[in-house]
Amino acid sequence: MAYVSAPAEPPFRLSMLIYDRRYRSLTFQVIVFILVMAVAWWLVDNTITNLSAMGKDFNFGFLFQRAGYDIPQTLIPYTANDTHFRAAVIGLLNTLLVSILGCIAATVLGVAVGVARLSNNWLFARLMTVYVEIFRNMPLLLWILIIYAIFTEVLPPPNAYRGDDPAASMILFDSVALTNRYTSIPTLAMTNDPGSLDLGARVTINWATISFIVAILGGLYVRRLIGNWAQSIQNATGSRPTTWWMSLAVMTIPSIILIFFFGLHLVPPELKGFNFTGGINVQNSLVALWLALTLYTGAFIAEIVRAGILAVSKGQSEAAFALGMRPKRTMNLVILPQALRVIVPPLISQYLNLMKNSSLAIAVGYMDLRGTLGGTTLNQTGRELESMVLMMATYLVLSLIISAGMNIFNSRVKLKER
Amino acid sequence: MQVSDEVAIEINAMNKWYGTFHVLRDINLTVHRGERIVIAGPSGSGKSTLIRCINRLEEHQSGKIVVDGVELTSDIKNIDKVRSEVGMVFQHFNLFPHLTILENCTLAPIWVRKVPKRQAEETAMHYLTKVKIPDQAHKYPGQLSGGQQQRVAIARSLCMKPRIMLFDEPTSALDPEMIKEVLDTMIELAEEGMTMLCVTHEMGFAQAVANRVIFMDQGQIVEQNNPYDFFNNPQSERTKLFLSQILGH
Amino acid sequence: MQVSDEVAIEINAMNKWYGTFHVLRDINLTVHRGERIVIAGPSGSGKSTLIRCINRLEEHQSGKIVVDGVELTSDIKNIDKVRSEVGMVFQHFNLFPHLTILENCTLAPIWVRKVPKRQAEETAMHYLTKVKIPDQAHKYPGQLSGGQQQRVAIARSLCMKPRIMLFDEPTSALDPEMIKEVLDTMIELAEEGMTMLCVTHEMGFAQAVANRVIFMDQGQIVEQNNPYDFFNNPQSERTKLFLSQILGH
Amino acid sequence: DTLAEVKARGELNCGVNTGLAGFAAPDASGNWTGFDVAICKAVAAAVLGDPAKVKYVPTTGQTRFTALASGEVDVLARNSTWTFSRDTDLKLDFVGVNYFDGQGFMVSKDLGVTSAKELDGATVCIQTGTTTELNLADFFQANNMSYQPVNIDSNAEGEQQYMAGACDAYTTDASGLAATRAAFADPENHIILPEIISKEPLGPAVRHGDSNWGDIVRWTLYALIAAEEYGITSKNLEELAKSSQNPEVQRLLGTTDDLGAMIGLDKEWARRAIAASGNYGEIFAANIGEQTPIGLARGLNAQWTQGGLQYAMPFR
Amino acid sequence: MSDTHAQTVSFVRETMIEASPPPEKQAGAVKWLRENLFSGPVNTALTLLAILAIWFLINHFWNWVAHSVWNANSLNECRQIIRDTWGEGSTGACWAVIRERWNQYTFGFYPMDLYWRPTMSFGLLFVALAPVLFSESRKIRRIVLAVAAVVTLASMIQLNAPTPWLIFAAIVLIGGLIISERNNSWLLVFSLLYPFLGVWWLWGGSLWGPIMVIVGPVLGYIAWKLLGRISPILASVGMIGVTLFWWLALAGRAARDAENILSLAITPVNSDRFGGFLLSTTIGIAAIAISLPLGIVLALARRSDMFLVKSLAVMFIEFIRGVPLITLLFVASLLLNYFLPPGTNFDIILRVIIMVTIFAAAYMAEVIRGGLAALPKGQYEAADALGLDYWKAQRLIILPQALKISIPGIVSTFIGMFKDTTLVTFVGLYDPLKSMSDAVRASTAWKGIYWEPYIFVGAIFFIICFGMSRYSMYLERRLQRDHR
Ligand SMILES: Nc1ncnc2c1ncn2[C@@H]1O[C@H](COP(=O)(O)OP(=O)(O)OP(=O)(O)O)[C@@H](O)[C@H]1O
Ligand SMILES: Nc1ncnc2c1ncn2[C@@H]1O[C@H](COP(=O)(O)OP(=O)(O)OP(=O)(O)O)[C@@H](O)[C@H]1O
Ligand SMILES: [Mg+2]
Ligand SMILES: [Mg+2]
Repeated sequence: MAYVSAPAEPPFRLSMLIYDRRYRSLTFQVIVFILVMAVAWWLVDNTITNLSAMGKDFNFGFLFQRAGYDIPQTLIPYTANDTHFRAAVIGLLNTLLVSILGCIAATVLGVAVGVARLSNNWLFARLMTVYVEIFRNMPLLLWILIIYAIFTEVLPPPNAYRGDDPAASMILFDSVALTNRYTSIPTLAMTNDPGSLDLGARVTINWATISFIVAILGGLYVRRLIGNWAQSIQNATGSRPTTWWMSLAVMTIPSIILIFFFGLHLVPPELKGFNFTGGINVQNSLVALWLALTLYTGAFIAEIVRAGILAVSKGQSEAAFALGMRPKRTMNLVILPQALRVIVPPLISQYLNLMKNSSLAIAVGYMDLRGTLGGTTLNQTGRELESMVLMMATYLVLSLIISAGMNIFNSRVKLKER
Repeated sequence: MQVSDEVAIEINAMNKWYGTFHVLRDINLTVHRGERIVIAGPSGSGKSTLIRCINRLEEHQSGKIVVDGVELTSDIKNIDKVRSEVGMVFQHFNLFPHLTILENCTLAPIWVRKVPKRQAEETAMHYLTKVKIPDQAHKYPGQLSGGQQQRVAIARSLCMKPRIMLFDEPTSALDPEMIKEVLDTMIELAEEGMTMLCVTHEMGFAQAVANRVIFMDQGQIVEQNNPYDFFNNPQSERTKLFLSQILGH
Repeated sequence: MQVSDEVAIEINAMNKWYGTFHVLRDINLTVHRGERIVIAGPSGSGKSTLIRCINRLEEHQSGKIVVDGVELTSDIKNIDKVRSEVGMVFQHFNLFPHLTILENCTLAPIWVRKVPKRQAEETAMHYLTKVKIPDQAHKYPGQLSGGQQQRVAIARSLCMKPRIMLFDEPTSALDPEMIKEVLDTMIELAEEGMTMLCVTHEMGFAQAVANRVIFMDQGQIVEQNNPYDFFNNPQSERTKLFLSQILGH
Repeated sequence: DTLAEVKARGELNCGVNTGLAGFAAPDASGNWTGFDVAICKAVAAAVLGDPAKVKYVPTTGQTRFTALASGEVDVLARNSTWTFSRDTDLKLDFVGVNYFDGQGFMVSKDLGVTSAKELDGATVCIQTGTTTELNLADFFQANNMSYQPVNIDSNAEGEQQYMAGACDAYTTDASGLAATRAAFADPENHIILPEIISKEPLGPAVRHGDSNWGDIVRWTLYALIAAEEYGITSKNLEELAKSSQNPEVQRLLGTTDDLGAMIGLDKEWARRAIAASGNYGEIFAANIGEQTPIGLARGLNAQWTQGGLQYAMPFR
Repeated sequence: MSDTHAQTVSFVRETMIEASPPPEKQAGAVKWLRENLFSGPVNTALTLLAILAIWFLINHFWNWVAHSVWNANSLNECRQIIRDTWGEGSTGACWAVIRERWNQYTFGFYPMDLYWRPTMSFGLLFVALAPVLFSESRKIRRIVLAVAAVVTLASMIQLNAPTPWLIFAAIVLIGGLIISERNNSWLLVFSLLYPFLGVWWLWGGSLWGPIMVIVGPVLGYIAWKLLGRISPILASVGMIGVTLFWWLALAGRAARDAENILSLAITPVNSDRFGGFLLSTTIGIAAIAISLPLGIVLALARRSDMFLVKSLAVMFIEFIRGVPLITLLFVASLLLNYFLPPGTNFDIILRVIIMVTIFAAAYMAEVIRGGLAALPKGQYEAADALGLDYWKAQRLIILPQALKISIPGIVSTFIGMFKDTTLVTFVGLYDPLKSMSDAVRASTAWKGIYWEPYIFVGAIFFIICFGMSRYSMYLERRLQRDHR
């Protein structure tokens, strides 16, 4: 047998930087690193030169100067005398508000439409297809503009509610006024106001609100206990007791008690002066943006839901049928849990898109983060570099939080494989 | 291995179409309780379709199928009754990947048969022991080998305590080493007297356990016979051709 | 079927880990030019890994592998040299589905060996004729049966004019009807004196063509012998157990 | 050095409004006309010798200053108010005032409002990123009144909202209001309230730090104003250049002294600037004057000799 | 066991039964209705609901659509006509605005006598795309090219294109058609040249500019070939160095000198004249063309096992995907000049294209990464085993397959990006949707017209995007059928 004697480990030669697998990637990475650093340095250097040429600096001090402008709709108190920082926070809260509302509504709509598209009702399924295709294939901006235009052009101005023989009248037992500026809905008032909890920075939260939150969370907790109890009965005897009325009771009764305790009642808006007062005026810019985001994203979600359900192989439902399970059970126990794994990741990236798309608020003058920090503040202070950096960083952080949530979900539901 | 006189499945002049494609033609078949029938035939001959008609995964359009005394019509109650009497094992196992092995086995007993969970789990463990994988009960299907998965699928069906078992090529998606373990399980089942209909190309299995081998071609039953005669003395030309191919190498 | 004294592959005290899992342990193996070696062993014993180390699809961590006088280190030039001398056929064929059969066969000669296209096509047709599918040259892999695909895969490797061929369970993904045609091709190749290492469970093949059968278990070579003695007179307990399983049903 | 850049480029980048009738708006074939546009043309004529060598960059209230600061435009001839912080903190230099304006309110007649003081609780449409936004907040705060702002992005959108009744009042510079109102189908149904709540001196701006370029734009503007004062019009320009005995006119038109050399231009720069679209008065009359649909009176913008505020520094 | 055999009745079928047609109740319209619309109470309710919705829509919009006016010079005139024709108080659509301003919606403020240039560029685009997009089917290619040829030439004649250019376009279109019949991949030469020609046709000016840009890589390639004999590293550095040096230092001057020697200039058109769908398609097509290769590079980088390369790719992709496109556009319009050397100032459309491209590339990278991940490992191994190196394996084996798998994702990224071109309105460009409609409404004649422009622009977007998505579905199905 011929035996090839073992040569010693070859000494390092320069050519190994290219020809040896171990070193080659290192070489390449070092080159890439140097290039990237060079470009980065070049950009930063240019920026410094440009800033100093203009006599500007990079300084976030402007955030604590007086903002001086008003914002139509805020979640926490704000006046023109507040700082730009508070204005930015208002904008961020507004972004979050429309995003969260949009996500919820789009999910509901998308799931309904997605399931409807699979329905064996030919006409209904087609109608849903038309909706999906129309909304997916036209720009979101168009929908925002159209819906906003519908609001301003079709709805009556508050003036139309005036006079003895008004051209328009309030709906829902004279409690809601739809105008081309806002939707005026009744406020909640209390006869026994328990006062508010001061969270600092002029943010307060009413004790009654806290009690309701506690009551609802408590209700949810008790409902879960009831569910567990029903499950244990089922485990023991095989049949599951009816519990929906118990759940209903624990969910509603504490709240009803609280309503009476605080003397909660609705105060409908009233037309006073130029506008409706006394109610909550939800700006049309918010509603239109919300509706447009919902309809647009809903169409995408519908596709995701449909694909997710179709992705569960036919074999799964056949296996369940062969075991004697009914279609509804099969859906709940076999199809949906599997479909969700497919649906949730793209669903969350739709949420991400919706959040980012909410920056189109600019088209309707809704004051979101881009409208305040990236809009008026930027413009009034001339701090475009700082404002843009801060704004992009905020969006980035929001996105990363959402994707982190998605990753956690993915790793939790990942199917175990060999 | 007794075959009783009692009729388990009775198929009478049954026809089925997919659209305009006549997939099953004039099928007549009587299966007695305790009988073990192997169905063979070339690909596309309608074997799977036949077996799937028996628990109404497919609808037939004419003729009659009576399972355990219950006729299969579009009456949902009858279908439910038949399905809970008839277990089915698929070529691709079709385990529920999101549930553990144990949950796979207890799901239907709990929700369909309304068996208490504890009891369902005991039954499940019993059958899992029988198919020799009690220690995998808390793993997920994806973590098992193909052979193990197919055995779980058999156990899952058995947990519903069916009186008839249908197998649709249970070993054809398996590696050669795993075929044996699944066939062993099926043989054991056969020895306990379960009524079985099995579509398979494993001729060794057919010879070992079947009472009857049915040969299908183009949607029809072309030949039925006991295994010995079927293999050694096939009557029709088609059967001969088929056997020469399948036993060729 | 001559075996020369020249050494084709020399593996010396080779070890390989996947992370902390010691998958190949102290492998010593010398393959002479013209030798035909069959590697057998239970699933997970490291057969595929061994074979994949030989053309550096996997990196080994200690010991030495010398192929055709070229030692496999992380030097890319050596790796390229070895790979163009060593052909490999996979269990799942791994044909390129977006290229026709002919393009599959000419791709590497053209781009790696820099053979003119015309000439590469001639060579390809020559080998396709050899594996008996010259008429399929302009079809896509997806249009062929598994057996045909595997033969194309063999032809594709041959087009690089390798001096050594590695086979990793070339028939185990095939339907029973198709195994024979692939084995025939391999036997023909063996008869022409190609150096071959073949992981397979086809014991008939091993008996027919192998000079040596190597039995692996748990990452080690447990037994090597000529086929006759290997099958009829296995030495180790594990080999006996394995043979009983594989030849069992 | 902006002058060299412009010359090298052969084109002046001029920041204008995205569309405000009378001040700057593209017509159907994309030709820009208007009061602000005339400044661009004059500067281009002075610097490059051809009033057509202008690239108009439409800017919104939000993008205008950055466009200037970042060098995207060389001069911003867009109704922008000269304020302390803009002049100092934003690193702009306002070179003069081409229109003395003030912020006002427009309301529909049937609202029955005659004074801005009666607007308590009203909904007001306002362009974001403008000084009007700040003035508005200050005005209502000072008068202890409340209001609901409706933020809009462009004048076109403001008109839409206002006409649909989505706001009770529209506020912007009085000139802008007039221009907007003029374009309505029923101008008589809308009134501009008498209160002018702020001083809005509008003028072209350039980047801070390039005073030579600033000088060119400033003196081009003054050349237009002075031309009106001396009675130089686009019609009699050539004639006066030859015949005028007035030393000031001679200096301005470059027949005697070479003022242009001091700002890096040739002798006849001012002559070309005036020739581009006429003197200040002609420009005013042609774009926003009483004969136009906009119908603005000269008012504060009359020559100082006529009791107005337009006053060109002496050419000497 | 043998006793059981006694019960078996041996059966052999002697005659085969012919297939018969399905029984009658399997077909028929009534059955269809019953099965698809009224198969249960829920189903019936849904059907009624759907009918109600359709009726509501028709009821509300039918009149408006039916009362369309196509010939008028202003909105008031339109309304007058509607009132006169259909009576007081009736409403109707005034499409006259589209009829009067269609050219603005299509070409923006592009000089009217040069309309033929964008038209020609667009028509020839199909020739450039033929080898890339329609390579799958000869028939489709034939149809697309023939239609493009006829429509382009007809429109050019209509738009008074000068005769030499008309002849040129005819040669390219018909030549493309003929060449594509014989050997489609020859057209790739035109595809490679098209970007430069397209830029030249759209923006005008001297052809020497684009030529000098092309010269850069050519010189780089020569440098690479020469230095490649010495050392590959030197070759790569040399190639990049030479190309950049040419572009930055010499190209401009060379173009000017060449122009002085031999003038190849056509009337220049400024970026500020671009608007409407011309702007959208310019941005869209440019961004599509660049984002695909960029996305591939990013995807490969993200899958690389080199830590640094991978992390840089991840950071870049996640950053771009984490911020709204609007903010990137604002960066393009507000901040880009901060990052560049003092005094650089380049076209806003170019800046927007860069940002949209980067944005699309990040999404593209993720789509392609999905395609790469979906490829079975065996493909990589087979390529390795055949001795193909990394780049060859990627180019010949991996990418062709990964891109095909990713087609649906790629196309939906394209669609998304095309729709997003409307956002350029926020940096002051005249997109067809908002800015252009605002501009139209700014004129006294059309003040107050909303729905018609929106519907018109929306319909065009719908046709294009829907068409693209259908085409991708067709391709997907076709690819599934082929090779399989
Ligand atoms: N859902 C369906 N719609 C239309 N045709 C079908 C459908 N399912 C099966 N077929 C057709 O019916 C015929 C019989 O199919 P079946 O699956 O019963 O054959 P098989 O004998 O089980 O074949 P194999 O051995 O390949 O499983 C085949 O030609 C098949 O193509
Ligand atoms: N990339 C990998 N990373 C970690 N472990 C691996 C990897 N590839 C294989 N293994 C493990 O290494 C062991 C040997 O694998 P190998 O594929 O060589 O076995 P084999 O003998 O070819 O088995 P089979 O007959 O199933 O193909 C197995 O336990 C396998 O799980
Ligand atoms: Mg079948
Ligand atoms: Mg293996």
